[in-house]
Amino acid sequence: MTDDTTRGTLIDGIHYHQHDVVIVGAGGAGMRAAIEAGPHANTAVISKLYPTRSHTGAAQGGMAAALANVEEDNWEWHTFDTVKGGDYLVDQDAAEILAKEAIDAVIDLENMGLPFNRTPDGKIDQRRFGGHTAEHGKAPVRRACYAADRTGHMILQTLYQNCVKHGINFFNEFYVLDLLMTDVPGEKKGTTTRKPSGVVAYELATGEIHVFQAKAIIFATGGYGKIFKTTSNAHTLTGDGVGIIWRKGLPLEDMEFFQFHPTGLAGLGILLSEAARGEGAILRNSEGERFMERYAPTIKDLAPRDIIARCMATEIREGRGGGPNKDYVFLDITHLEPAVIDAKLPDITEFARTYLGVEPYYEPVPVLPTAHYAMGGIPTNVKAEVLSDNTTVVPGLYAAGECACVSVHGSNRLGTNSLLDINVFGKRAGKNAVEYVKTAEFVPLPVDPAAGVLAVLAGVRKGNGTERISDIRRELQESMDRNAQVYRTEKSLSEVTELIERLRARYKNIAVQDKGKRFNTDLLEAVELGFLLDLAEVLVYSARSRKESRGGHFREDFPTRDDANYLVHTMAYLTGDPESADAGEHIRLDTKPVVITNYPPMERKY
Amino acid sequence: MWSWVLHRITGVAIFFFLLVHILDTALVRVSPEAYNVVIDSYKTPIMGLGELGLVVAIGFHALNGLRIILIDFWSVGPKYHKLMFVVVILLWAILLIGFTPRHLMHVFGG
Amino acid sequence: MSAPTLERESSAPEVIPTFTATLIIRRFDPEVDTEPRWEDFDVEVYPTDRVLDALHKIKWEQDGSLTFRRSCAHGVCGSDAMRINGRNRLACKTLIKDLDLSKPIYVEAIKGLPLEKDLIVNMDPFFKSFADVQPFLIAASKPDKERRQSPAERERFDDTTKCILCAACTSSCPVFWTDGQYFGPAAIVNAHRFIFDSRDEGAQVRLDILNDKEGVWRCRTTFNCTEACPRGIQVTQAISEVKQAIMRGKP
Amino acid sequence: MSTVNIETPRAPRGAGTRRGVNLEKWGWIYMRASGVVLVVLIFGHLFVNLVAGEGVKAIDFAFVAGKWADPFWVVWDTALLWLALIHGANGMRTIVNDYASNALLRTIFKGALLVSTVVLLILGTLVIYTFDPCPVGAPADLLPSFCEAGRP
Ligand SMILES: Cc1cc2nc3c(=O)[nH]c(=O)nc-3n(C[C@H](O)[C@H](O)[C@H](O)COP(=O)(O)OP(=O)(O)OC[C@H]3O[C@@H](n4cnc5c(N)ncnc54)[C@H](O)[C@@H]3O)c2cc1C
Ligand code: HEM
Ligand code: SF4
Ligand code: F3S
Ligand code: FES
Repeated sequence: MTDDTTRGTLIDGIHYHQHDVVIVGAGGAGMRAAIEAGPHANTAVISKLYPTRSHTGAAQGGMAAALANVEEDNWEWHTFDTVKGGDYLVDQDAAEILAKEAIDAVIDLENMGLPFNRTPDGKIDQRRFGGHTAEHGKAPVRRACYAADRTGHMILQTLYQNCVKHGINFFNEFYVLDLLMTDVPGEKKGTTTRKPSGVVAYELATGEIHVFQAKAIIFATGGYGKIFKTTSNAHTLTGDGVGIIWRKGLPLEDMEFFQFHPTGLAGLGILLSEAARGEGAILRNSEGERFMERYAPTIKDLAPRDIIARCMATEIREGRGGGPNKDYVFLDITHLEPAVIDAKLPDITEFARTYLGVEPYYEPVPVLPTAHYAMGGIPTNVKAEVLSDNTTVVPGLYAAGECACVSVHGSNRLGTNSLLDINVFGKRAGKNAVEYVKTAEFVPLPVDPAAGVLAVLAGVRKGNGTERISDIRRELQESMDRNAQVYRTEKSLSEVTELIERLRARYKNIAVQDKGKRFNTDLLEAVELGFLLDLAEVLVYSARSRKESRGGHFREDFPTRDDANYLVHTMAYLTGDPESADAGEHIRLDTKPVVITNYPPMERKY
Repeated sequence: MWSWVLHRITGVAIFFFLLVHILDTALVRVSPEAYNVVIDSYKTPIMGLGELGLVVAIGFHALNGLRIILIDFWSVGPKYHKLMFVVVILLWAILLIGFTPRHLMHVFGG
Repeated sequence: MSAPTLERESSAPEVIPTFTATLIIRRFDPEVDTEPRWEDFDVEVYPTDRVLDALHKIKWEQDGSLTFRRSCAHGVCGSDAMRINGRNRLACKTLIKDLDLSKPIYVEAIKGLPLEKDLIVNMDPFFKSFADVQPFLIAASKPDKERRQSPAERERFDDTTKCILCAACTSSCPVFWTDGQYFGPAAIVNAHRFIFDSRDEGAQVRLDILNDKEGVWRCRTTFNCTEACPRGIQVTQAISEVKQAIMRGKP
Repeated sequence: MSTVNIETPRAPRGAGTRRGVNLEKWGWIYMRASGVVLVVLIFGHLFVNLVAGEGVKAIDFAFVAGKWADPFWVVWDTALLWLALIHGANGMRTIVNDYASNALLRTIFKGALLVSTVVLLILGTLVIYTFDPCPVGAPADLLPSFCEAGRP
């Protein structure tokens, strides 16, 4: 039954495929894993987008690694910055691996062909980035390796190029909608364990269903920023992968932590990279004041994102916002030489020009915090193996990239650490999956493997209701922006919970206008909305239970960090029918200890 | 785009003229009479206009051909391709302004 | 420090006026139609809206069956190249106010690739051409650290590293329209990116591949590709440089 | 899977497009090299024939004969013939490649092109070199003036 074509074996209208390793997602993490796995095992990459459309390509600023090419630096400082940046919710063993393996990760990419910017003596150039410091916070350090302001683009292209080189087998525009788990006899007699046996995908072009049986499955499906309205994330980042895991009853970790990036283009959310501030850009309020001097006297505009985003929100709340409605602040690069801007920040200046009609050479650019990065996600250990509780590994199931939570980012990710994360843990996932399939057998598929997906699709497709998908989605997103963004309170959060309850009811009555089989994006938007509702609900539910402020999660009603009670990860489990109205009926929360090795929690000051 | 379309059309037109032109010139080997009969037809006003058309076509094709060559071999050629197109059109116009009256005089005049 | 330019209170008036734009979209449903057909839609848009926003409004509010690709919505993923008023552009980078509003906006799929549905074409032949030029670093040596490259050497191929494989160029090329076998500008751009990379040792292989009946010599310097490229890549120039390299026999 | 009939006038490039000697590069270079030379040749030709003196009115058998009596013009016109015809034919070949999608049709067109070009090249060359400015029995008034001298 093994085959390398995109058609597989057709049985009863369903295509069956068999591969040792199946990777879901062709972003940075997925393709990095594929490059590791492809040459050693029969590998398939399934992606809902053509690989080069993945949102890794939108990343701008850089990728951290203590290469010390331009300034003294070492991985230990990097570890510390990561831990501190994550407000001590970081698992320090993982952070150590991240920082240590960063160096090889960058060299690997360079060797694969990535055109990094160079120092005059031909080494990889490095720039400053928020939260990255020398000697445990003494001064900003140049640690971010970059390729102009399209580092992510270059990483995505380079990884894709190498996949082409290795002849990796891609299934493009295939939407994975289900993870198959089969009950098999356990180690002890009379017990059964559930093991992953494959995934089910919907082929966009034909509307047909494909079942992929696999020994090892790697989830690398990226983030879910589309639960918010103002976001730097792509329209396609609807968290399907995380949602699938959730619906299988596997836990999600630290979902309350979402990063809001300070400098999204006002009103649009399109990101202006922190690289701008790394190169010297300054945030100003309507009075022209460099307000970050007040909040973070040492590193000012290069403070971590959570802090800056909150300071910006405070400035606006206190009436020092710019514009007719006083609802944004300014990013000022007018003091930089146009030549420097052109050489180092060409793309982001173009965004300002194209979308706001602002000429960054002469005018400051209106900016506002924008939903950017999900710190939480599918819990894994440092081998990228997915966990079914605090410690138990799900054999053969891996996750890496933004959809996963190792947790190297804790409650707030440092800029440039995610491109690093996808490379380090993407590679680990690929390697470990190959190791695993060497000895593992295929787990038999469950009976009628496609039934679940077919039922969901049939349910949505027959949607002859009256509710528009876009209305429900918009109401969800607007409410999340209003109530679960930079500032949160019990009241605001419970407002979202209640709204989701109502939206779920309306979701049962949606209208899907496109009834066709081919390229039915109408149908898919409906399915994606289902995942958005689920994830928003977990996020808010987790956020309500964390009655403290830490990193990206700021509770106005509990404005301080509370290590005594909350220096733990949140683990959320789906325990009942996700459609049941009351979140409390189907979500159970638990905690997981934070791994602390060298850095005991301290106050986080910059 | 349009420069290319014109280049192509003029190229084809000239090519077909050339085919005919070789054939008619070959008549000099048949007999002077035959040649002169055919050549006389070139001197009628209608053919006169046709010749004008030919020069128009060759003029453009040649000038634009030079432009293409510059684009191909001159390092900043691709940058100035639009400007060069304008120049081609100008030179073309000058060429025609020079040629047309004289030719028409020959054709229609005494 | 004073920031005199901060008093730009004029931008974005409090109530942003909307206006009605008419989009005429070339629809094609493979399950029903034998030929594509044009369909009109009126949408309320803001001056800052992009064509992609208008398409979304149609899909989300009027006709859910309207089908197009998109992802990043800010011109970096290459999903939404389409023909807008006869020009290839990214819908997410084309502001409606920048179009001629006295006329309706015509939107159709890019040309030269098999039309699948509405604004979606089959991209597989395009990616096949890309893969055929061996678009990856070919270098035998395996250094333990980074390969060295001077900033000048890095700058040499900077322009062509910007490509997002959107196909706006290839699908605007009149040669490609009539001869789908032509590698097309995008593939050549991506070959250029490696041919002129000082670290690469496979330039000769790629030059040989492109020194083909369907290679660079097919290009008629029509510049459509350069005009279409949303990343501002000097595509024709890149092709020209590859021709020169083939003639020289080395990059 | 794809709807081949709609806007896909041609097949995508498959394997095996590379075969035989590849003259594309030389064809391309030739187009440019000959182009440059042709500018001179053609404008010279046009100037002498259409502009100088009486213009087109002056052309007749005698005019031609007069020109070809001078080896300079013989070489000129030979070069013009060869360069222009091959240039044009090669250009036409490109165009055929572009528009004739059907392989058979393409072969037919190219064959016709090749045949006509070769025939005309030979014909033209023969005409120029075997040209007899004073054919026997032709009315004297049609001949160039220098014919008289040679007559008994
Ligand atoms: C604008 C922006 C700028 C950024 N800048 C930086 C930076 O400078 N430095 C930094 O370190 N980080 C940055 N980040 C963060 C970083 O880019 C992302 O976190 C990272 O790229 C995520 O990579 P990924 O591989 O996990 O996911 P993605 O690249 O998002 O890929 C997800 C993949 O999963 C596939 N997929 C999703 N769902 C399904 C499904 N159901 N079935 C099949 N396939 C599916 C998609 O097709 C896609 O291929 C930035 C992020 C954004 C949005
Ligand atoms: C006067 C001097 C001439 C110059 C400078 C010139 C130049 C050129 C050049 C550079 C090209 C290549 C275009 C490309 O590759 O895109 C070309 C193409 C062509 N030329 Fe000429 N040419 C001249 C005369 C002629 C003549 C006399 C003929 C006819 C016999 C002719 C017919 C063609 C044809 C048919 C093409 C192909 C057009 C295409 O592919 O679109 N040219 N010419
Ligand atoms: S060269 Fe430009 S137009 Fe062509 S695919 Fe690349 S980005 Fe798109
Ligand atoms: S449009 Fe085509 S002809 Fe050449 S210049 Fe661009 S590839
Ligand atoms: S949606 Fe990504 S380029 Fe337009």
